[in-house]
Amino acid sequence: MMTSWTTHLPVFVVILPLFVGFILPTLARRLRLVENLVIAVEVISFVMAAALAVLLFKQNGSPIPYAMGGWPAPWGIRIIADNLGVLFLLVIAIVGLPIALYTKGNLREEVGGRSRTARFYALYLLLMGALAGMAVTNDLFNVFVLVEVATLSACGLVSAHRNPRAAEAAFNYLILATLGSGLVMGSIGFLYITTGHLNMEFAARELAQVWQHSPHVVWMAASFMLTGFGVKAAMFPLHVWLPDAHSMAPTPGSAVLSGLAVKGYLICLLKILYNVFGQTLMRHFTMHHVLTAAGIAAILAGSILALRQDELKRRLAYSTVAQVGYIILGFGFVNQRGLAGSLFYLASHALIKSTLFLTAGAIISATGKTKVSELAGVGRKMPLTMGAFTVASLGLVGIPLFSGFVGKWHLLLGSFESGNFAAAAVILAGSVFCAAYLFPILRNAYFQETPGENWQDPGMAQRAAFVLLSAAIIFFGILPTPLLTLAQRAAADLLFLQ
Amino acid sequence: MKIRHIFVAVVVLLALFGMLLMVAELPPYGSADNPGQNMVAQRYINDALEDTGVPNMVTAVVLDYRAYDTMFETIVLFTAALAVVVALKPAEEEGDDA
Amino acid sequence: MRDFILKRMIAVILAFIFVYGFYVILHGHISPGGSFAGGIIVSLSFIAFATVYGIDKGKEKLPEKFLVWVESYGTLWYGLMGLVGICKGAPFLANKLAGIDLGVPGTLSSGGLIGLIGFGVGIRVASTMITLFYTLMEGDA
Amino acid sequence: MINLILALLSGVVGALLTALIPAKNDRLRTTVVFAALASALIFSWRTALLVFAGAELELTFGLAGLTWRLAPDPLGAMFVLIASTLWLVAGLYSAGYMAGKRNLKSYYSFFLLANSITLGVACAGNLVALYLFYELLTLSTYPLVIHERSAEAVKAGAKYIIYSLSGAGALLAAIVITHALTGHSDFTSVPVLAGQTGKGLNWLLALFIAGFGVKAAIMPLHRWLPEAMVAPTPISALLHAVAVVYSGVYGIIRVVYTVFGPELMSSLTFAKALPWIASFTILVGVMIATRQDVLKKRLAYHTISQLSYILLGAFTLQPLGLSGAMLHMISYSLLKVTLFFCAGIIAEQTGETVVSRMGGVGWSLPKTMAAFGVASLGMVGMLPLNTFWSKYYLMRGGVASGSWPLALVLITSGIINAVCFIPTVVAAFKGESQGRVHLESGSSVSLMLVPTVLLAGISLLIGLWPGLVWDGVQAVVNSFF
Amino acid sequence: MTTFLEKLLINYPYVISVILFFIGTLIILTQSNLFKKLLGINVMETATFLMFIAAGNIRGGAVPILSDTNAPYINPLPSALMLTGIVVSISVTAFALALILRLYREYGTVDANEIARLRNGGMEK
Amino acid sequence: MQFVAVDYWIMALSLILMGASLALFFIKDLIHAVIVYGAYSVTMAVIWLLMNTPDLAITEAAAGICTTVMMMVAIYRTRRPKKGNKDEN
Repeated sequence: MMTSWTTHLPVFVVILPLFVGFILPTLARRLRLVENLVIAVEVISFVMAAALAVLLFKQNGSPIPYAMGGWPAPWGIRIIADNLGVLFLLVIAIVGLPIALYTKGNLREEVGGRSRTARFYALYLLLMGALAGMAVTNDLFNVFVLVEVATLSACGLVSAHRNPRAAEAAFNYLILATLGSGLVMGSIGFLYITTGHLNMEFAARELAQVWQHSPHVVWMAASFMLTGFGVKAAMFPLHVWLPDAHSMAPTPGSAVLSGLAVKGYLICLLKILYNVFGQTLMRHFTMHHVLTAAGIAAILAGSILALRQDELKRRLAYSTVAQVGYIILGFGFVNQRGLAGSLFYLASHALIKSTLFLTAGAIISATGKTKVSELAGVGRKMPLTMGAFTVASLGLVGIPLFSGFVGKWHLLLGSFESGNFAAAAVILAGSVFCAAYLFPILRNAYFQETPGENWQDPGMAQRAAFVLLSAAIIFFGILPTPLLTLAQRAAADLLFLQ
Repeated sequence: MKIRHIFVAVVVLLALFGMLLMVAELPPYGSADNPGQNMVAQRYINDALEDTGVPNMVTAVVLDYRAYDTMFETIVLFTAALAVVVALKPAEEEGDDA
Repeated sequence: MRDFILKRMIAVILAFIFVYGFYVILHGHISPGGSFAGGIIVSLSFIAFATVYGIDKGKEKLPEKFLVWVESYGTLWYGLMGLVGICKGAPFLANKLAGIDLGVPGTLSSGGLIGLIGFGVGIRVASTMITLFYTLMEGDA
Repeated sequence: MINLILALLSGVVGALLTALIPAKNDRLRTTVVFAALASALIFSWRTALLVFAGAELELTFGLAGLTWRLAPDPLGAMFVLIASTLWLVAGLYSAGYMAGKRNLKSYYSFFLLANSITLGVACAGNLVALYLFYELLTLSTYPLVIHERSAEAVKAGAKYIIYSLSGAGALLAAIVITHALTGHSDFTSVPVLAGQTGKGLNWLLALFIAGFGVKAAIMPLHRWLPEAMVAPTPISALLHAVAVVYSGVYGIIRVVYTVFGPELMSSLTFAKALPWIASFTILVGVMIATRQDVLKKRLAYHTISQLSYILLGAFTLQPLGLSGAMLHMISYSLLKVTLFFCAGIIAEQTGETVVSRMGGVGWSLPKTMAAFGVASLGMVGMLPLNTFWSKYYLMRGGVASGSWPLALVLITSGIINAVCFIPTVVAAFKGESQGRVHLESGSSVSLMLVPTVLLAGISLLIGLWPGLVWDGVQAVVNSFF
Repeated sequence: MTTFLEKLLINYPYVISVILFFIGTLIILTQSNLFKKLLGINVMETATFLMFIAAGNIRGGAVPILSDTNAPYINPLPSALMLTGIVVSISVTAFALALILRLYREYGTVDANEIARLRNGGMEK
Repeated sequence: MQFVAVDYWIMALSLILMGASLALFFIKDLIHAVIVYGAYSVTMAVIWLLMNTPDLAITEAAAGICTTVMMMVAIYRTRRPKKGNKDEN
C-alpha cells in the first residue's frame, strides 16, 4: 500500500488543494472549518512535496513520471515530477503554509462577508493547485489550461478586495493576461501544427528535425511565447498591470501573486524554452539575448520605479518587476550555474516577497498608514512584524547568510561564465537599488520617533506565519544545499547535461 | 492617445507581416500527411473504440486520453463562477450564504 | 417582456430545449456534441425562463444555494471519478486500465466512466452558467 | 582558538545584553559595555600575541554552499590590536561624551556590534568571510552615522550606505570571479591568484580596489566620508577615521599581498598606476583639508589623505614600504583619534566647531589643546612622534620601488599638513581666553580628557621608542616577503 | 516551387485566423470601451480556435465519429483541445463582465479612459 | 492543391467574419456590436461545421449564444439611467 501511495504523489500534490477548493464554497457558514481545512491542506501539501523531494534524492534526481489515465506519453498526458518540478513544489508548499496561516481570521477587513471569504479561500486553493500542476506538467496544452486557471483565480483574488480600484486593477490584469494567454495558445498552436505533438519531449524531438524548413514558425512561436508569458510574468515593458494588481489585492493575495503566481508562469516559460525549443534553437534564434536584455531592463527600470513610489505595497510591487528581471536574466545565461542561480533566486524571492507583502499588509492594517513616509517608529511598536520585514529586506538586498545572497552568487557565477559582464554589473547595481528602496523603510521604522499610538503585532497565527517565513529565509541562506542541489540538477536537466 | 494608437497599429502590422511569413511555412492546410496526422492522431482514430468504448473520438480524447486537461477545464469554469461571485457580491452581507 | 404569448411560447419551447440539452449531454460520447454544449443548452433554457418570468421566479425553481452545491460537488465528482482509478490500483483518471466495463459501443451506457463524468460535467456546467447569469443579473443590486 | 571565538563574540553578546537592558538603566549599561569592551580587548590581545608567536588559528564553516574561514595572520592580528585597543579608548571617551544624550541604547548596541564585526574583518580567513564582515560592518555602523536622526544625518547615512553597498557589489563581483578562477579564496602563505595569467586580472584588481577603495576613501570614491562626520565624535573618531576606513585599507593590503601577491602585482599594468592614485589622493585630500573651516570636516579630508599613505606604502610592493605602511597604520590611528577627541572636547566645551573662531580656545582648554598640538606635530611627521618613523620607511619604500617622486609626494604632503594644522594650534593659543562654556549636555570632561591625553602619550612613546612596535611590523612584513 | 502568395492561398484558413487574431488584438488595445475590449478578446480567441481546427482538418475527411465511410477521419485532437479553449473563453468573458458591472457600479461608466480620469480626479481630492 | 466547394464556402463565410470583426471597431451602439458578435460567432460555428468538427460547432453555437446573452444582460444593466447619461456607451 505504501508504494502505491508514493507512486501517486505527483498527482495528489496537484489535486489535493483542488479537491478541497471545490467544496469550500458550500462551507461558507463555517468559516473556522474552512480556515483550518486550508491550513491542513497546506501542511499536507508540504509533507507531500517533501516526500517527493526525498524520493527524488533517493534516486539521484532521475525524474518521477506519472501517466494520467495510464495512457503512454504521446497520447495521454504524462506529468513529470523532475528536479525543476519538485523544486517549485517545495517552494509552493513552503510559501503556501505561512500565507494560509496569515489569512486565519484576518480577511474580514479586506475581503468582506463569509461567502466572499470562503470563495477567496477556494480561489486561493485553486491557484495553489494550478501552480502545483505547472510544476509537474509536461504537456504544452496542459500548460495553457493551467495558466488559465491560475490567471482567473489570480484575477479573482485581486478583485476580492473591497476597494473599487481593485476591480479596475483586476480588469486590466484580466484583459492583458487573456491577451497573453491568447498569444501562448497561438504559440502552442504553431508548435502543434509543425510538430504534431503536445508532449514536450516529443515536440522537442520533432522540432529539432523540422525547424530548418520553417524558421519563421519557430521565430513566431518563440516570440509569441515570450510575449505571452512576458505579460503574465510581468517582464519589464509588459509589466503595466502588475503594480496595480499586486498592490490592490488583499494582502494574502498580493503575497501569493507576487510570491508564487508570477513564478509559476516563469517556470512554464522555462520549461517551454528549454524543453521544447532547447538550448540549440535558443542560441540560434538569439532568444537568450532577448531574455538577458529584458532582464537587465527590468532590473533597472523596476528598481528606479520602485524608488519613486511612496505607497508601501506599490513599492513592493515594482520591486517584484525588478526581481523578476533577475530570474529572466538567469534564464538568458544558458549555462548551468546561471540557471541554477536563477532557480534558487526564484525560490528565495518567493519566500522574501511573500514575507514583505504579508508584513506590509499587517503593518497597514495595524496602523492604517499606507505610505512609506508615514511609518515612523513601527519597528518599536511591532517588533516581530518589522523583524520579519527586516530579515526579508536583508535577504532581498543579498546580505550573506540570507537566501537572496546564494541566488545572487550563482547568478554572478553564471553571468561570468557566459561572459556577460554588463549583466553582472546590473545584478550588483540591482542590489544597491534594492537597498535604496528598502532601507529607508527600515530606517523610518526603527530610527524615528515612535508615535504614541497603540500599534500592535497581529495575532498568533500571523506571527507564526512571519516566524516561519523569516526562519525559512535564514535557513535557506545558511543551508541552501537541498534547494540548491535541486536547482543545479534541474539546470542540468534543462540543458541536457548528463 | 492618437500616437499610441498609431504605434500599436504599426507594431501589430509588423507582427502581422511576420505571421504571414510564418503561415507560408506551415504545412499545407487540409493535407492528409500533415505532421498533425501522425501516430498520435492515428491512435486516437484507430484505437479509440477499443481503448475507451466510445465511437466519438473527440469525446474519447476529451474525457479519457486527455481527461486531465478536461478536469482543469471544468476548474476554469468553476473558478470563473467563484470569481464572479467574489467580484459582484456586496462586501457587507453577513448571515447571507449563497 | 411580460407578454402572455411570449410566456406561453417559452413554456412550450423551454421543455424541448431542456430535454434537448440533456440529450446532448447524455449522447456526447456517441454523437456530436458533448457534456459542455449540452450543459450550456440546459442552462439556456433556465436562463430564458428566468428572463421571461422574472429572476425571482427562476430563483424559486433553482435556489442559488442548490446551484452552489451542484457546482461544488459536480466539480468534485469529476475528481472522484478520477480517484476510482487510483482505488483500483491504476493511475488517476484511468478508465479501461482500471478494469471498468466499457459496455457495448454505441449505447448510452458504454464508455465506462466517460458517461458518468460527462453527465456530472454537463450538470455542473448548466448550474455554473445559471449562477453566472443570476449573479450578472442582480449580483450587486 | 577559544581566544579568537571569545574576542569575536564578546561584542555581539555585549550588544545583545545592551539591547535588552532598559533604556533608563545607565549604570548597568555602562558596566556591560565596558565588560564587553574589556573582554574583547583581552582576548584580542591574547589572539594577536598567539598569532605573532606563530600559532596557526583556523576556524572553518560550510554555510550557504560556501566555505567561511576565520584565520588571523600577522596582518590581521595587527588590525585586531589596533581596533580592539582603540575601541576601549573610544568607549571610555563615549562614556564621557555621550553621557546624558538620547538613544544611548542603540548607540552602545551598535557600537559593540561594530567592534565584533571589525574584529571579524581582521580575522577573516578567506574572501567570502571578509566580504560578509565587510558588508555587515556597513550595516552595523549605519545606525551610528544617523545617530543624530537629523535630516542631514539621514542624508549622510543614505550616501554612506549607497557608497558602501556599491563598493560591496564591486567586491562581490571580484570575489565571484576569483572563486570561479581558483575555486577557493583562502588566505594562505601562497597568494590566492598565484599562477594566474591574463589581461582580465587588471580588471579584477580594479574591481577589488574599487570595492575596498570605497571604505578606504580613495579619491573618487571618498565622498561619503566627510558627510558621515555628522555622527557623534567618538564614532567619527573611531569608525570614520580608523576602524571602518581601516577595514577598507586592510582589505586592499589583503588583496595586494594575499590575493594577488607581490609577484603577480608587479606584472600588472594597473598595479603600476596604483601608487600614483594614492599619491593623488594624498595631495588633493590634504589640500582640500586645508581649505575646510569646520574642524571635523578638515579632519575628515585629512583622513582621506592619510589613509592613502598606508595604501602608498602597500602599493610600493617593497618590504620597506610595507613596514612603513604598518607603522603608519599604528601611528596614524593613535594620532587621528586624539585629534578627533580634541575636536569633540572643544565642540562640547566651547560649542565651537569652526577653526577660524577658535582663537583663545587653547587657554580655556590647555590640556586638550596640548594633546591637539602633539597630534598635529605628528601629522606633520616631526621627529619625536611616531609618524616620523612611518614616513621614513614609506619614503624608503617608495625609493626602493624605483620611484623617487613618491618620496617627494610625502614630503610635500608633510609641508601642507604643517600648513593645515600648525596655524590652528598657534591660533588657539593666541588671543584671550574665552572662558569655559558649560553646555548643559552633562558630558564629563575628565572622562573625555583621560583617553585623549593617554593616546597622545602613547604616540610620543612610540615615537621615542619605535622598537616597541617594530617586532609586530616585522612579523607582518615577514609573512608576505 | 510555389510562390509566397500561393502558399498563403493554400493555407488560407491560417491567414484568416491570423488576420482575425490581429483584428481582435487591435480591438483590445485601441478601444477604450470595456465591452469592446471584451468582444476583442473573444474575436482573438476564436481566431486561435480556427487555427487549431484548420490544423486538424483534412480536405474531404470524415467527422471523427466512427461510421462506415472510406474517407480518412480528421484529427480529433485539435477539436478536443478547442473544447477546452471555448470553456476558457466563456469563463473569461463571464468574469470580465462581472468586473465591468462592478466598475460601472463604482464609477458609473464603462469607458477605460473615463475611469482612469475619474480615478485620478478622485486621487487628487 | 485543388480547392473544392467547401473551401469556397469557407472563404465566403470568412469574409463575413472579417466584416463582422472590423465592424466591431466602428459600431457605437454596444447592443448592435453584441448582435454583430453573435453573428460572427454563428458564422464561425458554421465554418467549423464545414471543417468536419460538429462537436465544436455545437459547442461554439451554444457558447456564442451564452456569451451574447450574458453581454446583453450586462449591457442592459449598465444602461440604467444614472446621472442622466442614458445614451452614453
